[in-house]
Amino acid sequence: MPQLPGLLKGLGVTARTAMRTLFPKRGIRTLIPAPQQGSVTVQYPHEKEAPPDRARGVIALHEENCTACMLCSRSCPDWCIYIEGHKVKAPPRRAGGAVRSVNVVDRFDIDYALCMYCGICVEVCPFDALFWSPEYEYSEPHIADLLHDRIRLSEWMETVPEFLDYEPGSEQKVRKVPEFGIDDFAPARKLEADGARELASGAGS
Amino acid sequence: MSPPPTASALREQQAYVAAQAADARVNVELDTGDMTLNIGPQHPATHGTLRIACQLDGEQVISAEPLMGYMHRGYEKLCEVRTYPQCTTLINRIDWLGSFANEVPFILAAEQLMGVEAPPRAQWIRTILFELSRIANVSLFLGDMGVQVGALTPVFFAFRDRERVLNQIEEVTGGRFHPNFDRIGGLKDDIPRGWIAETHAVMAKMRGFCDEMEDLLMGNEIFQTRCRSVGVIPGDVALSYGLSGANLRASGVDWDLRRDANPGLAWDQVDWRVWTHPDGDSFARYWVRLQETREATKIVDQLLDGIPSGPIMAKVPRIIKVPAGEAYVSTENPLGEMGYYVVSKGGLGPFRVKIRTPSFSNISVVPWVMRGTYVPDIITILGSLYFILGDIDR
Amino acid sequence: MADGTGDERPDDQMGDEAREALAAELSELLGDAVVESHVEAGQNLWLRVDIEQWHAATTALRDAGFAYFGFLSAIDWTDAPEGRYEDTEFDAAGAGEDDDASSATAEETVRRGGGETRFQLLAQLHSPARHAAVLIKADVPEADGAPASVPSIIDIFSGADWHEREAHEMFGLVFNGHPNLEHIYLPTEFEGHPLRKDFPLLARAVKPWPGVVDIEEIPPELEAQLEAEVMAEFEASGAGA
Amino acid sequence: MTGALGLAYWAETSIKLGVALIVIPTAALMLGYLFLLKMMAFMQSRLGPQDVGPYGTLQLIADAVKFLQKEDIHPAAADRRVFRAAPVVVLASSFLLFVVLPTGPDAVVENLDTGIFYAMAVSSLSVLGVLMAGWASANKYALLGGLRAAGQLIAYELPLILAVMGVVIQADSLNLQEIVRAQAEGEIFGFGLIGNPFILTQFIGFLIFMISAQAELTQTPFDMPVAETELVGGFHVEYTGFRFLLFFMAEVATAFAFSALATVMFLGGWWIPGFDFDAPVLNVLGPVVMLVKILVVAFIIFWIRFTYPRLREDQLQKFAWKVLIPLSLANIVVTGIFKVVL
Repeated sequence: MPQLPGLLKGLGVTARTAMRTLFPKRGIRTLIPAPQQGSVTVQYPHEKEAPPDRARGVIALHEENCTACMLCSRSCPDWCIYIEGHKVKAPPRRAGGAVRSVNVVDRFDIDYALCMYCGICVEVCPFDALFWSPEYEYSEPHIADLLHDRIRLSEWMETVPEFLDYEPGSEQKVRKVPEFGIDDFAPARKLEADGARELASGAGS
Repeated sequence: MSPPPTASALREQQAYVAAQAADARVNVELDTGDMTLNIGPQHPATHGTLRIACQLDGEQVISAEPLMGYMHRGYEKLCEVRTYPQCTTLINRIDWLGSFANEVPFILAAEQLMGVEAPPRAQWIRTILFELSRIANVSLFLGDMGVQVGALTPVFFAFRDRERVLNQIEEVTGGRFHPNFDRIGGLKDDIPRGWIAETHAVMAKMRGFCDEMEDLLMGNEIFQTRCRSVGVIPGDVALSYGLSGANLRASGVDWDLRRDANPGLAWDQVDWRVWTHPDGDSFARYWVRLQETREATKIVDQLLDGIPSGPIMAKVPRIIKVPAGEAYVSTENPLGEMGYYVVSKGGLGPFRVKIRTPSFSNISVVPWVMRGTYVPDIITILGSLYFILGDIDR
Repeated sequence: MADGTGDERPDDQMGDEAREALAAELSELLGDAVVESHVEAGQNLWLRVDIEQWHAATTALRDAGFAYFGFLSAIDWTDAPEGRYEDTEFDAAGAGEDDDASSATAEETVRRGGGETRFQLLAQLHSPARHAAVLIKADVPEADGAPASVPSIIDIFSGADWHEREAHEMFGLVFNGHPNLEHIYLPTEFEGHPLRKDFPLLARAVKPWPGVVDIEEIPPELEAQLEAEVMAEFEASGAGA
Repeated sequence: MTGALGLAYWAETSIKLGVALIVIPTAALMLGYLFLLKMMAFMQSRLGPQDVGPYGTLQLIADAVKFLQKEDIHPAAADRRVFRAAPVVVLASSFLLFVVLPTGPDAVVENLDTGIFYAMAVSSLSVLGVLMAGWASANKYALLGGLRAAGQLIAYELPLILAVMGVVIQADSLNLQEIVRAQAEGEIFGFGLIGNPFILTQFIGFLIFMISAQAELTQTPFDMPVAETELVGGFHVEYTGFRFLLFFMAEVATAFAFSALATVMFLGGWWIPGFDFDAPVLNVLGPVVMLVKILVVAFIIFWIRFTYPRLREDQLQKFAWKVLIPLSLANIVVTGIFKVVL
């Protein structure tokens, strides 16, 4: 039957925690109650928790780098990436060059209602077109709205943090996140402005 | 260090059984009918959707039969239609509280079939993350056990301090619960700068958490009254049912795969010990887990100081094809022995994956151990056996 | 502490020689029950026993110290007709890189002690005292298109109960002597045995694989014309100068 | 009886009724907010409610409004009339407790001569309501909870009453006012400045009273009838909305009433050292002093609730019959001997 020590120790633990929560400050200010600092909870809608930089929150698409190679779509375990693309002919980069054949992404959708956030797509991408962003506030009242199209995915690029430095002893190279500006939305339009063509005039439709 | 537990358990258990038999006789004389009580599928003590159909005589359990499958996701079938890298995504979700530890035996099995060995740095980081997920997983148990026996506060402490460990895991892997960080031949990435120091600090905090749990819960006489001599599983029964992990060690069987069948991780590089307890009751299981959490923090501390430098990925082809063969690798996961029997026919994905999950075997002892206990004991025993539903149902 | 055993670590981790010796010892112990044994270097010890002797072999192993029940399961060795439900061409491209893989498979699996019949039963037993594990297998013959019933080992290892129920519902194996051979995960009225390879995975069958789409090419007959037009425009714009 | 204020019977009665109707919900809200919400949160490194009102003070009112909006659901198989009556019985029991609590020389609803006897009697009434709820819900969990409550009644009611006996013997009265007076006018070895709070002489009685009160209130470690993790709420598992609110209010209000009883019997009640016992000013200061003491006692009750795990029903019985009852009997004997000798 109960003896005192264990029971009293338990009361001590809860009391100590309450004191630490209520009066977290040290020194002379110990007497000022500041539960806001003492508690470990985050008052979510009022303040936002910052996940680590590597957190897999949402996938961002750098469309300029995407060649619609389908690797991500094919390696996705959930079949939640939908890509469509077509080829265009673009003028050479400099005088004397040959006409380039460029892949243009028509559709790049990720269905976050299906996504399991495994990151395989980001990993297999050979052209640095997909990145993880720690952003997490994109819940939707309608499940269909969780399908992010390429514009929405490109918008996430702004929230992609720089890659972290490694601990000493590592042989990994720190990668770079490509610069991303407002011009980088819909690179197909930029290509078109440069004179790229997808169908010969007169041959279309 | 905690007081050494004394093993008067058997004598107490006999007295307990005798008292119960006396109760039963009284009940027969009064002809009180049996009552079927369904605990679950939605019940706070079943951590998910386990259902236990109990036949009760008053508050005494005549029989208890776990009925499961409410969360069966068919991972063994799903793995057959996935490639090896895709499988780890699923495997993360088996025991969702210690996800990283789930990946390791599967990846090791695949590596064994391919004849690849991860570089030492990867092995060490693997071991660190493995032990971190053990701490994250078991620390939740340490608090949750309090809720099972009616104490509200410990579980909040557990959530509070587990979050620190999860943060460390997330800082490396990018996922709090589903790291998906282990790759055939190594790891996805290296650890970020400053992480080692932070983790040392977190480990110190976790040791503080263990002390707190010892004062708040384990040392509490009411807790001991509730747990001692409740749900006694002798060692031979535990072996026969295939119990593993702390449940087995709490029954006095000195068996830890980290020491006894180390499949190549860095556990043999550091100094640690296996804790056992002779009693085999609910308290013993709690005690062993508490000691193991402490031990794990020490393992992590030692490993952090000795991470070798070098690459984190062995040379593997970009498209992973595993040669034909079979391999069974099991590791000492937070819940017990988790093993993968991987059969390959040389394709991109496994031909058959048998997932040996600890909780499935651990819970299979329930009908045996519940007989003759009281309704509150059901909860104590379930809590102390510690299962994750995803780990039972897969 | 009095209750924890010491931290002396067995220095072995079960070397291959020990495994070979164990294989020989167990083969002798089990006598003609053993069809074959195989030691995979640095890994595991497989013993393939005659299905008729399954119960006897398990008993003998238990008595020989292998008292810790690991798991029991089965394998269906046929190939799934649908593969991975992905584009067959794409799948084949991955598999086709070394053609001898498939022929090696058959040989390999037989060597590992199995695969002569469609279904195979396997169980893992540990010996905590010897720090050793053994994986026993048995081929389950088929009769009238259904696997023959196999002896239950629930009286030897109580833990085999649920594992046998699982194997029963997933593969349709029938365990003689099991008192309660009912579905464990699946609803009682569920028909079929999901882990058999011919059981379709509906989740994959109902949705087309998005990876089957390929990039839309420029029609070859237009390619030259298009190229010329682009070049002409490029030069006209003065960039070519 | 005409009160000290010299008012007519009807006026005094309506004032008392009004005060009681305000005091009881306020008391429940105050304890609920201070201890159930805030103190528990701090003990668990949390903040507790923050959004409704300053520092979340109005949270419980918001909760009450939420409960009132909910649909009144009965289980199909429930015994409806009993089901509906049960929470009212439980709440009535705690309302009736407030009747005899003295908070000043005249600030008492009804100064019964058998006050303590009455309090013990009506407090056991709540178990009847719990049993009704458990039976009428047609739910196995609720039934188990109700039966546990009934079993618990026998276990803790006896030590509770026996603990009070010591006080009654020492004060020579069953009247709660007289018990306060006995403490106020008592002396500790001739030192009469702070009177003689019975906690000093009846310390064992106080401990037993607190332990039994914990059981009466179904607070951890004796909350087996509720037992969220076993019986998912026990007797009130089928209650929603308004009726659940009644249970909740009754629980917290009874906690308040029992803290008040402990205050009156062991901590000197409303009397302030240095004042004349009948000084009219104590009608104003008395309730304040009472409130402070009540909060201290309630703090202990809730502190234990948030810290301890729960016992098993048979362990409670064992504890009650083998420890509490012999101890309280011994306490009575010792008190009796001292009473006779001194």
